[in-house]
Amino acid sequence: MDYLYFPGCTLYTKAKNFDQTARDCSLLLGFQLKELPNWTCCGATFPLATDNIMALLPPSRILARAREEGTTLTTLCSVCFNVIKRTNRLIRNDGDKRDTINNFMETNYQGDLRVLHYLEILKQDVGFPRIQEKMKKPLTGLKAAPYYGCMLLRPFEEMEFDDKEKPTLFEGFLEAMGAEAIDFPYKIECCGSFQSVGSPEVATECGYKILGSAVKNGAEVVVSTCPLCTFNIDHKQADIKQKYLDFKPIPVLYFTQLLGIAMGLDYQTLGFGQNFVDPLPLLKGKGFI
Amino acid sequence: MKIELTREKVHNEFAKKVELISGQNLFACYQCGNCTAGCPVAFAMEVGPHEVIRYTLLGLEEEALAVNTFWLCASCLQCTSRCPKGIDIARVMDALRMVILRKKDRKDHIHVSEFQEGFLEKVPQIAFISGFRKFLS
Amino acid sequence: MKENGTFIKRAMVIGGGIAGISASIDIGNAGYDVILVEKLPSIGGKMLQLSETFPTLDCAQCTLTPKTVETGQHPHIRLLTHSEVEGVEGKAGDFTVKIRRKAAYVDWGKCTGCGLCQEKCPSKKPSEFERGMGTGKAIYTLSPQAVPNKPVINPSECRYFLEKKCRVCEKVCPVGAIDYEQEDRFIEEKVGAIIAAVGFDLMPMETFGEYGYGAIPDVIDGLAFERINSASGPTTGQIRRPSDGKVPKEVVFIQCTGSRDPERYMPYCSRVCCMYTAKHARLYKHKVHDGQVYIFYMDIRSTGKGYEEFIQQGMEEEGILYLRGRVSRIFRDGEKVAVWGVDTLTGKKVEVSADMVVLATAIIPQGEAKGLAQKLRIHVDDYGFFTEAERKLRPVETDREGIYIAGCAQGPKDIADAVAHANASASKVQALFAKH
Amino acid sequence: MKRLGVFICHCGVNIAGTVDVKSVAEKTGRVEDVAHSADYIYMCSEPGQQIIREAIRERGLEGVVVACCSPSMHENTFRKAVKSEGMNPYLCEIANIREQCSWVHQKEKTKATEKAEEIILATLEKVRENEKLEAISVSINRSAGVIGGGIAGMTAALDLAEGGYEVLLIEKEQALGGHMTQLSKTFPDLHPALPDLLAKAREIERHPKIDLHCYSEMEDVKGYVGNFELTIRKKATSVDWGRCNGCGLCIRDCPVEYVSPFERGLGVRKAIDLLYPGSVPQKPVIRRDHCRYFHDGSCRKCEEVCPEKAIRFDQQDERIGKKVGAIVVATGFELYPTEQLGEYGYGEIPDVIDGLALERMFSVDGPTQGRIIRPSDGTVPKEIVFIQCVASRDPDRYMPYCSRICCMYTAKQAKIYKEQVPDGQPYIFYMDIRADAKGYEEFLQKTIEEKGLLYLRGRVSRVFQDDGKVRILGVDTLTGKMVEVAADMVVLATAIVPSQGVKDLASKLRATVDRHGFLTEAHIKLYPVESSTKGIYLAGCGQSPKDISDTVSQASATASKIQALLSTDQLLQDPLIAFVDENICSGCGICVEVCPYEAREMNSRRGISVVHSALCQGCGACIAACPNFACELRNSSSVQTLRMLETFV
Repeated sequence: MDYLYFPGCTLYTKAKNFDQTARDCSLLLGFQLKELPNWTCCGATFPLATDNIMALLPPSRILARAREEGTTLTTLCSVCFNVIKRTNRLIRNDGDKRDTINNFMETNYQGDLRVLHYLEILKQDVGFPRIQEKMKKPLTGLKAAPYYGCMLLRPFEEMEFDDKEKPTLFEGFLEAMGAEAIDFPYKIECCGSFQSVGSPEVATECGYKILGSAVKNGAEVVVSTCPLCTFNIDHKQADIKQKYLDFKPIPVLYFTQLLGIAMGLDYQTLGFGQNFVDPLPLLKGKGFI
Repeated sequence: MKIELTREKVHNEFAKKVELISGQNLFACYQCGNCTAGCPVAFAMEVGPHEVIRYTLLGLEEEALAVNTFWLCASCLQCTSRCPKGIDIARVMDALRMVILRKKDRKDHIHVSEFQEGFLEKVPQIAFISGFRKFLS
Repeated sequence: MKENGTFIKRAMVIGGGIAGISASIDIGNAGYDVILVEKLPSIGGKMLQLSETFPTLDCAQCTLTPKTVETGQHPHIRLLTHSEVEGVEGKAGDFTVKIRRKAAYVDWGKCTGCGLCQEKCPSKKPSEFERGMGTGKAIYTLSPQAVPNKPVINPSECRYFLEKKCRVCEKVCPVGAIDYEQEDRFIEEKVGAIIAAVGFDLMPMETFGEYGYGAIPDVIDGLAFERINSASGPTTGQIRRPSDGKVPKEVVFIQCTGSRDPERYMPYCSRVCCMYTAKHARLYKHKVHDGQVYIFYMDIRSTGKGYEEFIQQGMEEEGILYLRGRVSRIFRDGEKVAVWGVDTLTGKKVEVSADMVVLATAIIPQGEAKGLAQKLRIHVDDYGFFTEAERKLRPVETDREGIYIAGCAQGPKDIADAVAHANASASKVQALFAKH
Repeated sequence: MKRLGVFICHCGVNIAGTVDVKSVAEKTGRVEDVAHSADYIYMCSEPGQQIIREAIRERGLEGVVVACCSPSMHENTFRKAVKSEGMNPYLCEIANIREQCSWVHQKEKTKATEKAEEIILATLEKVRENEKLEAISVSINRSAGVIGGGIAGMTAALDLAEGGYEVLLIEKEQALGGHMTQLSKTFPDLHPALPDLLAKAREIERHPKIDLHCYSEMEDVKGYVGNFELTIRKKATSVDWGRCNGCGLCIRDCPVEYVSPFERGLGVRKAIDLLYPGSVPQKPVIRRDHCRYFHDGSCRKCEEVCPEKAIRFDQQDERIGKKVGAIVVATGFELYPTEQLGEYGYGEIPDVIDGLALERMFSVDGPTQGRIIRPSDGTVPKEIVFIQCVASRDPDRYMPYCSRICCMYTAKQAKIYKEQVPDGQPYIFYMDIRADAKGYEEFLQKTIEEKGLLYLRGRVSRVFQDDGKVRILGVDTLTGKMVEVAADMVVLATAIVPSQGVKDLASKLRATVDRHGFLTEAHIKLYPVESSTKGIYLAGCGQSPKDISDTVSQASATASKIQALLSTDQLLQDPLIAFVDENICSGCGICVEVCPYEAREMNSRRGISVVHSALCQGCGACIAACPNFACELRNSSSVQTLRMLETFV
């Protein structure tokens, strides 16, 4: 079974390791991420101003093109997932906005595409037991804290991804790989998102609260699903260290990197170089590499 | 510290514009403060979201637009998901940004030219795209 | 039973809480026969679980016990406890009600209420009456002062029913009243009028994701706090938190949990929480003088007689801190419970690291209220509260002649209003009987 | 020597938390004539009473002392328990070791334990001398009297009449309905108030079992539960209601107009007029203080024009006596007079009115035919300010309690206002919005959202006239800003206070009122509709402020209690009353004057004083006054009292 795949701008460049590990793991799990031909930018955040039709065009263009290629579209980055899924739902429900968009883009998209996040594919279509079968190196003894962030979960009625206060999908994925999923209260709190551009010190504070809480609850590694969150809680650890002297940095991995380790991929291809804190000492210590 | 309330003040143009852009009815807000209580960046805000909504309702345009509240809002929708009256607070914050960014004299909240050296290379593009959408006119 | 022609002058009251009891006593005192049907093994309803009542801080036992005893001994009132209404046919003056008398596995005829079986029973289960805090036995009465003082075996907790072992209660019973083979029995009663007083329930804490889905041990609801504060409760009245039994020094009370929340839970106000929370806060301060109480509220609703003065006294004399704002989220933070609230009067976000949190959860109709309404063929509103004939001038009647409603089954109200409401429904029954 | 029993209650921790109950039980057990002593966590419960009953049966007890809470709580519970074992109930006495010992000495546990022991020993002294007594049965009058013809009195009267009892309904005004007749619409469904009310009033007027007396007041009451004798003063209406057919010619031609209190100063009435158009009964009354005939005899217009010759200028007040078994007090409420509110202009600012005045404006048959206008210049107000908690929740200066219904009627009035004046702006200054009953919160939030009512959380410190407008100095505590409004009109939600004359009515009925004048109920939670005086019942705002549906519930509740009381034709009275020792009584008569219940008369034939057993309440005034100790109280003789005191000394 092949899936139309929308990588998104950052996964092409600064988060290449995230994209590459996903493609490799998919092959191991028996399905292929078929990149959507000539895709364009997803428009980043879903426009909250009701009269901002123009901002809906980028995601609509992607949906229309994907619909020509197939019936389901998947993405890895939670920001792309959020804006494409919400636009898809808006086009399905809001008749006159659908007509305006279709007239402008001369397309006839009715919103009937199935938009899935990669984790949803692993759970619903592939199934966690399949991962356990194919797994080469179970991550027993690894205390991993899943960090959901905001874009996957909210708005709750539109994303229909998981429970809005106590999500468990990510925990199931980690436990399927034998790791011990660490629950921590900040797993659904915001990382500061694009504030790292406008007010970097606020993003630092958010990053610190999230990592601090994960460490306090016994996490050895934090697992994320979005390059922007990862930047705010991983790369910002330098700024956090300056402000909070007693802070001990902790490795932050994409969930596909962890999947890659479990599937026994050669760790050179998992792109640990791009992670701010090098996870190798921890992974070697646990005997996963 | 003092406001003079009149009919025009209450149904003022500013509040109507914010209601139009956000599509929300500000009169529905019964000032329970759940949004401010749950906001992850409220610690850095001069006034909480519930209070800037109150300013808007009372027609205090200058004061409402002078605070940093909606510039710090990261649209994480924690407030919207918990509002007992079903008001989409994130949309109201966006609307307040739009009121400034769409003003005739259109001044940006951030200036790309002032970024330090190497900043553009460090930060992932998503941050810039969503950031610029929220901060640039 | 005065019966002339076909009109049967006997009333049935469904629900043995304070409303059902008040209505039954009034109809009984007027000389008519009453059948009081109660789902639980004994009467008293939620009031049994209360420690003290506002605004006078009378202990609930002392004010309720004379009423339950009077109902138990009343010549005109027949108690059908541990029973449920299965079906209702007929019209005013000639209702035929089918009642399921649930198997108690104890022959109440023989049983003298000596209590030996309860002492010797080995099983320990979290007692529902104690809101899961105290432990109860498989064979139990709701409280030592239960009326009728007859025990009941809970098959899902009893070793004999689960593993065919034990039978201790049978061995130790001096009058051989234990009967494991007892079956549910069905009886029919003919009555002339019916009062539905099935009371209320509290919205389960599992509903609230933002407050931990009921999984945080030191987050309890109002009734649980009543049990902690009650002399006959699991902690014999000492305020101790459920997780480690320590005396909590920082206690947060959260109002409107599930109430006044049209978007996510119930849009209506549950009316009594402001008062019982203020009472809880004051009772807590009476027992833990150096403790600090925080109450997160939106509007304090103390409208009854002496209520406003009760709340102001609580603020002035016991230093109870009222914070106007909702709590967005609470989560376990090591030993403590982190509370993210706000004080809209200063506009500041407020974070409290509390030892214990008490949620004033919304009042919702009894679980089977909607089913009973179908059986009685009367209307309910969207939440399951019975709909009265006319909101202002006929608050106790329904659209069907001969069927009346009383107490919280019609809508949340405090004990004083429930008693007055129940007496009003009794008055309507007496008027109906007098007319025929 | 009688065999006695002592039973001590823990009352949960209320007693056991302070008094060492076990040691007291053990010590009192050692007294020689105490055959049995026991303690239990809740003596008043079924198992508790079981302990007492078994002890009486097994130990053959002839006297019982129960040490527990106040006798007013459980005296008859325990007397019924001992009676079921055949023991005379009056040989069972209560030793109050809760209110009189443990609750007041919580800090001195050892001394409290000693005191509890002494209280029990003293009560034992009393029981030793107690005689066996039988309750006195008294025949009762199976009818009820209802004072007050508002919605509360009407509901109680109708329920009692439907229950088959004779009802005497007394109303001070000339027509039924009370304040509800002044309302335009009721919250939350905005039904018009008058139609249903007038239907009920007509039902009362026609009901064979209801004896209706409007424009009458209760002047005096004698007797006791079951046998009350009411004296009613029927004020002179100067119109023969029997002959008057309600044609209205007299009203049309009457030259005198005066500002009507019913219209709250916004409308007028003629000197001879109805209470309001369509009132029930539809009968006019001449207001003598306004009528020219009574002023200087210069006008007889109404008499000349009346086709039925029904005018009676010479009519005098009439007094009639009625016997009833029980009385419902449904005297209703007044609003706190705006004249006494200095900070809101002492009632002198024309555009500052109270809630009832606005109701009159909104009423279609009101002075402005339902249109809201500024009293000063008749224009439509565009800026209207509603101020909540005026004189309520104000312990320091006015009333400390909450008047309960103002939040709801203010929201209703604001909604009606917005429907009439779509571009008008209502501001509501409040502290807490109290919309707690069924459907109230939903009505409130929906109205605020749809009508755009601006709720400002904060009190108004001052209102004053400022060039044609009314300036409001208020605050919005949610933004912490002072708020000023130049309003066209201000509506004050003033506090609900008891009607005039309730204090002396209560003293005549020997019912108690609290310091504000609201009638006190026997127990706030469990006997909310009964007064502490037997046979007197309370309904409506006379007991405390409440809305119409709670009033109707309470009124029906009193009807239920009365039907229970009057269902038997015999009533049992306590035998603990005074008696006279004939050989000592010298017939001096001092006791007759001193008795507050007129229960003592001189028997002229035998020259000694006699006790009227049904009237005597056992207060003991005559015993204290009797110069030669000729009379005693049953089971509380002087000997007993002295013996009890010795145990304490």
